[in-house]
Amino acid sequence: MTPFPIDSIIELTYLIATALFVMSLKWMSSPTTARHGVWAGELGMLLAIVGTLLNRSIVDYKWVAIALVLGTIIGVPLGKVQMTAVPQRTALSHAFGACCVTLVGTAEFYLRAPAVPKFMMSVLSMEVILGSLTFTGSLMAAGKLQEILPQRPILFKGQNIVNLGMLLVAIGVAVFLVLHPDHTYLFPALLAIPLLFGVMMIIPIGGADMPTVISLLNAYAGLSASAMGFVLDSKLLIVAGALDGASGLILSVNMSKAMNRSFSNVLFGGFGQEQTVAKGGKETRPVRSASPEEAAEILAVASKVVIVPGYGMAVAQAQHKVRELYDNLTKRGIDVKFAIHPVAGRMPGHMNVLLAEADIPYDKLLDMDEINGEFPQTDVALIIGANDVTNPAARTDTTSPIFGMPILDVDKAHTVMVIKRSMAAGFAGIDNPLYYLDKTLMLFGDAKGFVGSIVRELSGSGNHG
Amino acid sequence: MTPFPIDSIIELTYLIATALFVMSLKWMSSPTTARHGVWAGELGMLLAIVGTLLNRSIVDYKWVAIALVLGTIIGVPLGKVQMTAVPQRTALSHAFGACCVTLVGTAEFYLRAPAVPKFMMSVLSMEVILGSLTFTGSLMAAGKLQEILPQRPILFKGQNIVNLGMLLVAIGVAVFLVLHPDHTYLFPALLAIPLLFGVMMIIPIGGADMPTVISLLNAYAGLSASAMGFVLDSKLLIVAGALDGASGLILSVNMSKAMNRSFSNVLFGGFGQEQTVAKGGKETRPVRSASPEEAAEILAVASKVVIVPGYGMAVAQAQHKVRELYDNLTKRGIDVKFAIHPVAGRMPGHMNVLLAEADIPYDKLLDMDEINGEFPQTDVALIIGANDVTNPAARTDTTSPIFGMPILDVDKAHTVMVIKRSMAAGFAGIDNPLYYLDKTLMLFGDAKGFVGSIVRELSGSGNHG
Amino acid sequence: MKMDLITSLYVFMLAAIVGLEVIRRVSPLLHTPLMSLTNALDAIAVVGAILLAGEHKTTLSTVLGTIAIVAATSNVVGGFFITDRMLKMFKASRSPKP
Amino acid sequence: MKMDLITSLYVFMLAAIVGLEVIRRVSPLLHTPLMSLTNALDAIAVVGAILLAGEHKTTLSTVLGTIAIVAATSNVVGGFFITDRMLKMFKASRSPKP
Ligand SMILES: NC(=O)c1ccc[n+]([C@@H]2O[C@H](COP(=O)([O-])OP(=O)(O)OC[C@H]3O[C@@H](n4cnc5c(N)ncnc54)[C@H](OP(=O)(O)O)[C@@H]3O)[C@@H](O)[C@H]2O)c1
Ligand SMILES: NC(=O)c1ccc[n+]([C@@H]2O[C@H](COP(=O)([O-])OP(=O)(O)OC[C@H]3O[C@@H](n4cnc5c(N)ncnc54)[C@H](OP(=O)(O)O)[C@@H]3O)[C@@H](O)[C@H]2O)c1
Repeated sequence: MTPFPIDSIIELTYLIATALFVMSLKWMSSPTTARHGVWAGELGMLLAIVGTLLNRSIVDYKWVAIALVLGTIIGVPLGKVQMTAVPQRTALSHAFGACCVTLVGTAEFYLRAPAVPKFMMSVLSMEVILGSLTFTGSLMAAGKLQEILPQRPILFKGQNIVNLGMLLVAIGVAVFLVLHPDHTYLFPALLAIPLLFGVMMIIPIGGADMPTVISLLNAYAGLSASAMGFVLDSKLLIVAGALDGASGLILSVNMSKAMNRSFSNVLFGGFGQEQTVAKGGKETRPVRSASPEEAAEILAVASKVVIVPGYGMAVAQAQHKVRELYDNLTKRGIDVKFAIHPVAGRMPGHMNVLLAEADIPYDKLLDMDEINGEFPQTDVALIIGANDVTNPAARTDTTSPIFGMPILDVDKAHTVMVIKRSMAAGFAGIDNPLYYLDKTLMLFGDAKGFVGSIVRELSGSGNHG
Repeated sequence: MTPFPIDSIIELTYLIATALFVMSLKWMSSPTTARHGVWAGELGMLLAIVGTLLNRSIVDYKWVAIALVLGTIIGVPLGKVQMTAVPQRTALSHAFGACCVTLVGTAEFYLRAPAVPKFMMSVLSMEVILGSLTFTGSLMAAGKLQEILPQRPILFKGQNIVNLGMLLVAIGVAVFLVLHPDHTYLFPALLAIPLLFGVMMIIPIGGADMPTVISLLNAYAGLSASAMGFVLDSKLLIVAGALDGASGLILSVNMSKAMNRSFSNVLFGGFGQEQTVAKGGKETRPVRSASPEEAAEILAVASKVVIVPGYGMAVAQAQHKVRELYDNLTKRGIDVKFAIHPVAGRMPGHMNVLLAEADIPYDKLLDMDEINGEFPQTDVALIIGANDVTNPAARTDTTSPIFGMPILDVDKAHTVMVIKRSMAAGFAGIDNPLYYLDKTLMLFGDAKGFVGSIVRELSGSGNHG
Repeated sequence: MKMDLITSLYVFMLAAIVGLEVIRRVSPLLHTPLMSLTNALDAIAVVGAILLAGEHKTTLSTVLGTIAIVAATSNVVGGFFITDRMLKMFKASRSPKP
Repeated sequence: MKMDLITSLYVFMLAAIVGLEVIRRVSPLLHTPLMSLTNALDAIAVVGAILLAGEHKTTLSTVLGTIAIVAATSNVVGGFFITDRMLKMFKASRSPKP
């Protein structure tokens, strides 16, 4: 009866951690259980790290300890960023993850070189290639989202050929190294080329497309982590990487579907640029606009209101004012719901997070599919800083760049009110026929300010009445 | 550049087979793709078998070939059985599967004995214990369903203690063998005891409970196959076993839920017996009964009819007559749907298969949850050989043994017609208040015969009109 | 051995999760064919039996292996056969109405 | 090595299927937290980095390992932290109406 050896204990912690990670994602399926998900994830992570620290092959804890402390110190502020900064934070953490994977891969190569078995070398190359291009790519994405770098896509002739070429060269080198691992001097190329490729890959992509790109990079990051798992023969790592990859893939597919655009269009389309070029002769048709007073009166007499938030609400940080509006209207017994388009804002679930931050109960936030049926019975559809996701052209105008993109059928409501600062176009850079309907009232102004004055009016009239 | 070694090719076939097996089950999610599922499964199986035959450690193909041929010869008739015989066929094939697993396990033990590593010995014992009890258990189940063995449960005092005792002894022996594998003479006990247990386990269970039992045995069979996978270190086998186990588990849970009974109640309740003892003083309240003519007239003037098939339809083989009725009514422009209770009949999906066999389109077969809302708008609910699944007592009468079991709300229909041979009770052995409602008409007779005469009437009157 | 155990556990755990996730979504329409299909898939145990009978290590192992092959093969053939027969029977209306 | 490759492939394949099945069912409400959560989980790569830095085989490996730990740890801490912060914000109505 030998006692249970330490190695099997470690292996067991990894197994349990794997199970916890899967549970963690299962619990994310509903907001009621989601927090258990986080706890499960944390517990699994803790188990795995402690288990690793027990490993007898660790001879020196000094650097490990220092690094763990340092990482924590950097991590805390990254966990405290504003909700509006979440996209760039996500991009940044992809960069960190990829960085970790690439460095480990590099070290592993030089520890094993020159006698690296074929299979080992192939996963190693995959690990470092994916890792390093994800690293620079994510940094670029973060930069564009933080608006340190120019938002608009930079295009030059033959760009795609050049990029493709680089990628092929990198793969070629990898193949050569698999066959002749003794040519270790070639290895740095497996880092350098993808690092450059990562930059070139992002340059031609518009700032507003970054979310889709981030999700793709998320998938890459996951794959590289899995590859690392193959190298270190760590099943836990393989599973975690696969899960991460799957989520990145699903999110990017969702987004392109909801935008009715193909990956290639996102990656090579240079879409964001169109923002500048206005489609055809600028519209000059008249629109009806209204003041906060009028808007307030219309809302006050409504019995069912649907609020459609968009990127503008995020930019204006208007969610708290919107919450006041919601409270005021519900107090009057008006049924208020929120219509959330899958790609409203600039990242998946953007609107949900902002509105949740403003304490609006999540059962009032309805998916496009859930709410679209309700617009015909809706008295007022109040659009706050949304544009493309309400553009009827997507349904009718086959020539429109967003034709076929599923939209919120706000035009079916009795009255439509649109809060935005101007007649300017949205992300897709196209005009919105909705604004010229007779039932539509344009409420020009900053989302936060305008909603604020509506609320003031309402509470005012509330006192009179 | 060594050529790709044969072993890795074999391993690859196994990997692909695993993927195909998973796909196969994914495709079962809808009838439109289900057949692809079968093909994927077949392809996977073929790949795996061919891969195995390539294995260089096979020195003699004679017996393998003979066995494969023999197996096929036995398999074909097993694939041709009547739809009504499917339950016992399923039970029988569990027995075969378990037999295979047990024999291989036994052989593996004697090949390795006496020097069997602890872990190996523990999975081995699990394999043979589960395998052998599933073997006899399934045989018993098949016997009861085929009515070779007495249907009703045989109960004697202290039965459960005896059974439990046997199981514990078997486990005890297993543990001992794990610690002292050199006592090989004990191994036969790991076969004998569970074989006996399998018989004892089924004796106290009523024939009609067999489906639930079969699903449980299905789960066991899967688990033992997985254990075998552990022994032979075959991932493919582990996966296949796990999938099989999962399906068995899910089906048995579904069934007990739909019957509102716990496993323990199914396994130790001796439920089926109540069939004989009539609940309380036999009902003598009057019921309204009607002739095929009257029934036909009522149906002819209806605009929405819901047919509720049950075990009786299966026994009477009435599905083809029912199909004629369906055709006749739909031709008259009457909207005819079928209400399928999850446990109508004697196995999961029993009714669906029979009605599909009679060429009734599956989009007319509605789940309990889908159809229950429609009964209030239904003119005629025609119940054909169903009883318990329509028993309103399950909703109201807390003393009823089936209280809490979800049922079809036929009593909400304007008129209810019940085709059965007598006032006799159904599987649960209890009286059905439904039959005494004023809106209810009893149509006494054999399902096949009665439906047949209704159809004759209808086509007759069809000619007159 | 130990390592084998662990990796096998990973495979078993993940496969079980996949099974539960996937099979929970099988249409109740198809629960009978589902039973016979999983049954046929489970008979993949035949590969183990084939090796046993083919390696011909001892008479016992060969005999047991041979019987095992027969049992499993009959499941494979019968299982797939009847499943396909059942599924062939499921047809949608020519013009499916809601 | 070969065997490792194969078993690793099994694990990867099954894990990918689990991922696709499970994550497809994550409520769209939670797609932002989902991103940061998977991100934190992915940082499990830290275990590899810890071994690398701890085993102290060469100066290079130790240095790279140490940096790697820092990068990964910051993801772990930051990722879980912000995910939980976001999820805390999601509240149902006191009296949820249909
Ligand atoms: N969610 C994602 O994951 C994602 C990812 C990539 C791309 N996208 C794209 O982003 C777009 C999202 O659609 P959307 O309707 O939410 O946004 P949008 O179409 O970009 O329109 C936003 C509107 O808000 C207005 N606005 C900006 N700042 C404002 C402020 N401070 N106050 C009031 N209004 C303001 C702008 O009009 P004014 O300038 O006149 O004020 C603009 O028309 C879609 O085209 C989608 O494809 C989304
Ligand atoms: N589906 C499953 O997986 C499963 C598994 C285990 C148990 N069960 C149980 O089986 C029962 C199924 O409910 P059910 O309503 O379908 O069946 P049931 O409650 O058993 O009733 C069947 C009825 O059909 C009538 N019948 C029998 N032979 C007939 C014939 N030749 N012609 C016309 N009628 C005939 C019988 O009445 P007469 O004798 O008066 O004709 C009997 O009352 C449930 O209690 C369920 O819990 C189901």
